[in-house]
Amino acid sequence: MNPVWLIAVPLALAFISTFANKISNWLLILSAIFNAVAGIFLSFSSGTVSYSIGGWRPPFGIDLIVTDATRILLPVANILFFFAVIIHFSKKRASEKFSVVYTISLASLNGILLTNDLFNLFVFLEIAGVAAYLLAMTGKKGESKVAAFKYLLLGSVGSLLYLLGVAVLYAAAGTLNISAIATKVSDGLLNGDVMLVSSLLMIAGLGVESKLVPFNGWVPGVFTKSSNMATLVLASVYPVAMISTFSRVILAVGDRRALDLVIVLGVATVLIGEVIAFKQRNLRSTLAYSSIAQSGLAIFLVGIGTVEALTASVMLIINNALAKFVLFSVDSYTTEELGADDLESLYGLGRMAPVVGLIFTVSALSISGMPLFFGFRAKLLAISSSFESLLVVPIVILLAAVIEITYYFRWIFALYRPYQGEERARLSLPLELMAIGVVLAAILVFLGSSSYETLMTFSKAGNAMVDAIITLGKNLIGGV
Amino acid sequence: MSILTLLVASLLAAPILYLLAKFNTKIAYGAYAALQVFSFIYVFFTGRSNVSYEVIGITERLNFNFGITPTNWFFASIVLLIISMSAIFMFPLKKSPVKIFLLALVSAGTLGAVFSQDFLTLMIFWEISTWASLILIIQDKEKSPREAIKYVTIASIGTYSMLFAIFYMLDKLGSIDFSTVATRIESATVEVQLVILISLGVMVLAKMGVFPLHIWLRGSHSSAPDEFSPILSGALTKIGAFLLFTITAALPSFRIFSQLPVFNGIPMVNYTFALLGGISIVVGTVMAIRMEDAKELIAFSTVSNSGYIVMALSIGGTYATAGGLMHVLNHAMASAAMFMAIAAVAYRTGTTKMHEMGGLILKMPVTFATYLVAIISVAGIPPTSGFVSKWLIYQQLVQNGLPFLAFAAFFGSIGSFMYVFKPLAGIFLGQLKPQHRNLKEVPLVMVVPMAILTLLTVFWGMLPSNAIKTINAVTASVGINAVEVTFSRIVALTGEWDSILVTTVFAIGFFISLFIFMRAKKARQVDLMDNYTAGDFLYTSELYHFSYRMYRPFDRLFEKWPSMEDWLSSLSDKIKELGALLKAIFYPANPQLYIGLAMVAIIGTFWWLR
Amino acid sequence: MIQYFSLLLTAIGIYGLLSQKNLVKLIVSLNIAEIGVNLFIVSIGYIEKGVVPILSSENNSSTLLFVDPLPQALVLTSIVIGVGITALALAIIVTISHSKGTIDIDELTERGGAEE
Amino acid sequence: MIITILSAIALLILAFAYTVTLEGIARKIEARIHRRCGPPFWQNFIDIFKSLTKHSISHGFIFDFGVLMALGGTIATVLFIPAGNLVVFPGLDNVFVIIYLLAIGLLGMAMSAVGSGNPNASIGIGRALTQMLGYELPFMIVLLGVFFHFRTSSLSELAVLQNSGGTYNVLIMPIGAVVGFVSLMGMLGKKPFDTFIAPAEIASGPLVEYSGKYLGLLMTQHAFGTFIEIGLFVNLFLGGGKTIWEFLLKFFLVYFLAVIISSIMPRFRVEQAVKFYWKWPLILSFIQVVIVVFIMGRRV
Repeated sequence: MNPVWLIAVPLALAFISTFANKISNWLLILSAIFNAVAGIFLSFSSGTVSYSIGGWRPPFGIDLIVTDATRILLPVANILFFFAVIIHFSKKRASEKFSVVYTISLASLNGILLTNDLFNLFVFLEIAGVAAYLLAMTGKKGESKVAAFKYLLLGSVGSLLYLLGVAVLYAAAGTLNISAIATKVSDGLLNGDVMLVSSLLMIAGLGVESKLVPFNGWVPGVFTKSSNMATLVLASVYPVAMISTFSRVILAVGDRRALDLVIVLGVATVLIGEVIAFKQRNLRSTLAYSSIAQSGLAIFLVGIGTVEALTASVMLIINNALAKFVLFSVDSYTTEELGADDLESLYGLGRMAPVVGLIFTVSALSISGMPLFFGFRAKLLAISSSFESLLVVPIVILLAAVIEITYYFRWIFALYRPYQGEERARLSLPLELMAIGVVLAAILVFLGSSSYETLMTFSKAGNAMVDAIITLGKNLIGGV
Repeated sequence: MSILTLLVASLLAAPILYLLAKFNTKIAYGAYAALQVFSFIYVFFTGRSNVSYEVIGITERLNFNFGITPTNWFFASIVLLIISMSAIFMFPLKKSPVKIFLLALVSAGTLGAVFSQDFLTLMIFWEISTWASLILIIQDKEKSPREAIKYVTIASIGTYSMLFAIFYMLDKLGSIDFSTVATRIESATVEVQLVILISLGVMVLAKMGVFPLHIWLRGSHSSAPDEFSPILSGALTKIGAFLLFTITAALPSFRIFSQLPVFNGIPMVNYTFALLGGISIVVGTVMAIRMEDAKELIAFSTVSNSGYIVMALSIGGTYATAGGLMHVLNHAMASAAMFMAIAAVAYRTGTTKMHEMGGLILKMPVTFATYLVAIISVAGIPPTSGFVSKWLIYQQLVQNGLPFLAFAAFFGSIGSFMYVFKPLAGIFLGQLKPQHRNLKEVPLVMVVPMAILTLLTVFWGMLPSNAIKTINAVTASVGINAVEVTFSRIVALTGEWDSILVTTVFAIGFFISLFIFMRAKKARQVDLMDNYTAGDFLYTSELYHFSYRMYRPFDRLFEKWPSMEDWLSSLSDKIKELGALLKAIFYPANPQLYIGLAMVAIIGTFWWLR
Repeated sequence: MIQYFSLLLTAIGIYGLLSQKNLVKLIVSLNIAEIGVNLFIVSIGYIEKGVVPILSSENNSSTLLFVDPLPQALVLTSIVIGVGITALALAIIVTISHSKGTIDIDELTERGGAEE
Repeated sequence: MIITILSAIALLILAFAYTVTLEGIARKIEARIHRRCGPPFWQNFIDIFKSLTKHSISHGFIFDFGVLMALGGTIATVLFIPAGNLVVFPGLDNVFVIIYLLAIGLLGMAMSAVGSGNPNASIGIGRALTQMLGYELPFMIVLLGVFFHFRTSSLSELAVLQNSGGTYNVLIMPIGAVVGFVSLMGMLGKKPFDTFIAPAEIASGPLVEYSGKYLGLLMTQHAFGTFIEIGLFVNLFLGGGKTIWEFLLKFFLVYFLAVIISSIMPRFRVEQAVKFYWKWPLILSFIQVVIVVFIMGRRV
């Protein structure tokens, strides 16, 4: 199957739904289902395949690339999106106002994951950005508008920088195809300083969406002020696309020197994110800063650049996506049911609603990297590969992990502590949230306790991250 | 059947028991107890003789290695004994499906940890039991989350330190097997050796509750559910001893550090650990004396006794190693028994504050006897097993001539009289509170495990040679000389200890006094109201029971001492302040500030990288 | 030469982003920066004395000295996107001004306070 | 076997008779220092036997059991004290055993006293245990030096080694001996370290509820306890004795010195006592043991 349908179908449906507002909800669901199924379908095969668009062979035309990494990330992103849509529509007050936006964001996220062209990537980033700004506006209060505006401002500056970087690189390499540029880079055909400038600009540009310090000022505002559904998508599906693309681009066309910068910024992101998250007394802002830290964790591994590191990176991205999906949906559930999500109002929630407690605990433990859960396997690999770098890196990462575990356990304890206040009714969980939460938690446990062979898929993905694009590029040049 | 089967069975038992408990808690708890007792019996009787290894892969370079060596068997038997006894003990207490789920996980994790043959396996299973125990701790008591969060932090400091050590080993030595590391570490450079042993040591300190990482013990042990405290103190801290034994004895820490400065035959690193052990003996003792809650008191006594174990195993040598291992056994039994006794009391009275009770001795005689024997063992008074271990440790201290460590050891030993006596006096002796007039002894299921632990303590006190022989087998497997024993005697550097003889002599002395006592006129029984009061009249006898702040003069000596317990919370405040600062820098409200920051970052890094 | 000017324009735009307080002016600054970048991209493809890269009757020499057409295509796209973003931004500004009653960034962030 | 039993009986009788006599003499000496006449020296025998025949009251099981445990433990401990050439268990009389066996007696005493339910007794026990943490520490540290030097902790062997070496420990380790003596004063509960008895303040502390046979048994226990403590000191620092008589003479001298000092002393508060012990005696004991371990080394 040509993966272009993953982009084309939602895009077309979105186009239709701008005219047929009444059925836009159904179109959104349709596209989500289609993409989820197609994503799964895509993951059945393996190996690196390039699909040219419009009959123009790469490196002259745009092409989509499907690697072993895409084969994992794409289904994860699409399925999570599908779940988010289900949760969205199970609510009574689901409006069709933003359905188009969600459909477009789906198309653009798939585009970001698939494209092998720097400028095409820019376009998809912008589309995803526009969708994200609109999603960020969906909060009830005026603050969400301000937050969205800030996001827009920073996002536009970021994409501007990225565009500048692309232009510089194009001037030097004469092509926009990532594989082709990567081949030239590895052959040492490009001037080092030009490479450095373009890499810096791209790191900054992509760093905005990948939540890299200091380009991530928008995150806390958007994640805390936006609507529940929008946050769910922005915090779990977006990072899958954004962070993996960051690593894909920087690894392929980045300067070696810039990788040091990626390590520094990544580690700084982890530390800053965890330290600030430690301070928060509100579940959603804790999760927001934890998301920042998690992306830092996934990104600094890119700077290390070994297969092991990239495997860990992919695992961390997926772990974060799955677990954050559950955590944010539990958070939105509590804000809806209890009216607040600060520490005190969550006291005893795990006893009132055992399933909520269970899925929250599993996800939190997985994020904080406790054994038996997927996060532990990821962190294990991450730490072991961080030894490739300076010794201070694993130490800082471990220190940050201590902080992380402490604050996650604070929440788990809040959930399970004996509640002495006035009697609260036993809360019932919506069926779809329960089902999705249990499924995701089960996946986290399964992946955490499964054997080495199961995790080979991730190792293949890490391998693909490192050399699929460049191999493709070599073939392309050979083909030309 | 193998260890692996047992392990998988006990891991699977967790969800099964949970579902079973949803249906009927009693059956689930019964099944849990049966499983634990079975695994204890299985391990104890089959594991002794046959050495075996099992391996399953987890990632490319890493495997789960399990095995039964004398060391594994020794620690596994102790830990499983405590867990199985507690499993029986907890039957009448408050049950819930979540608890049984977590308890089963704790037991499974512990089982995996004590049979591990490499550091990663040890750590993973240890962590499983740790996080399960964390959630278990907060099940019952209102104050527990605040306390358990300390445990989280300290435990994760230890864990990540160990994780660091594991990958550092993998990086530098290429292996994390106990045996392979032991051979390869000798040829590594001193820095590598230091990093590995110190970061593993941090894990030991954290999990055993040794200074300066002891601060979690008071809160967690005291606020844990009453039936879980014995496991927490008696079993989980002992895995720390297992790791310590591995890194000090199985890895040849004495040989590899012999080029570093050596004090009295002990390399600097080991000496430092021993010193930390010594400090925690002193700190634990002083703090235990000052506590008013029985469980907090025992928690600090755990700090003190962990200090003994750390000190003994770090100074090494024939006697201290044997003494340290013996102390692991003793303290596991004694602290479990003490916690059980307190749990039994709390089960009947609903409190663990010592001054809210009194005079329970006649109401709960078996509990009293359990507590009495346990404290005698903790204080190291013959004829209980506690004496033997302390005696052996002293032998080593004398042999190496270590006055400062000896000071700590003596301090803990004599100080233990003070703190163990406080609950004895406060809870069991003195006047009975009126609300406790109708108390009964706890049910038989609770009595039996307490009695078993008590009898074992006395048995190994009377016949320490039995335990020492086993320990000799353990130490022989890591190449340490055996302690010379005969049926009733232990021969050490500065003398002999004949347990049978001493017990006989004590019995004779007792019977002489009994004879005189019986010959003299029979005494008139009066109740505790009938006291010398210097002329006062007693209206309410329970107010006449002196137990609150029993050691007030001693308290006054230490009142002005800085509290070590606050360092973590002040550190957490510091982190929060840092968080506020970082937030102000990186996440200001005004977007222009972070756009500016981004620009500065780009320009700055360009200048740095080019 | 034109490249320096275009980068200068970008710098001016970014200066505007950092210094202006009015949301609309911020968007204007953003547009200036964007124009700078677009100019830069176009200038990449420009070649001294180059010709239009279209084969026609009067331009049928096989010289390779033609202007790179790709940047122009890119800029076209980029301008469209820029317009879209600007429109969205202005729409957001309208809603902000409705709900908050001000479009001064300082007042907005003061009232909104620091993020949680 | 027979010889062991006989010598055990002999030792018990000797310890009882000699210590009770000395206690009587001590009362006399003290009285003379205080310019009183004082009771006859056999007064303590009279006290013990008379109280054993009197009626008494009991406060319950633990009250009785504790007394028996106290006396039993102390009797057992006495048998491990070598008195000159009267050694019941040669080789087994090591000091750690003696100190911990003595603790059985102390624990019994403490349980029984607190079991009486009188707060004065509890206060006394609390003070006694606190003070014990004071005096035992410097004493044990000094002992560490002694054992390190002689490579044995057997009392009889230590005595033999000192005699064969020609000098007593009091000369080899004078600082340690002084510390040991100060600790001994605390062990004996002589002034200024008698705060846990403090008759006028807490009505004799632990002993407040005892009467009749209980008091008699505890007086016996106290006599044995005194014998053990002074016997320890004599054997450790004064070379025990080649014969019983030499031992008894040294015993008398030590006891006499302790009595004289105590009779002119006021009383410490318990925390003062602890502070005192943790200041000079502890520092001195560390100095002594450092000298022994790092300068003198082991005995060749």
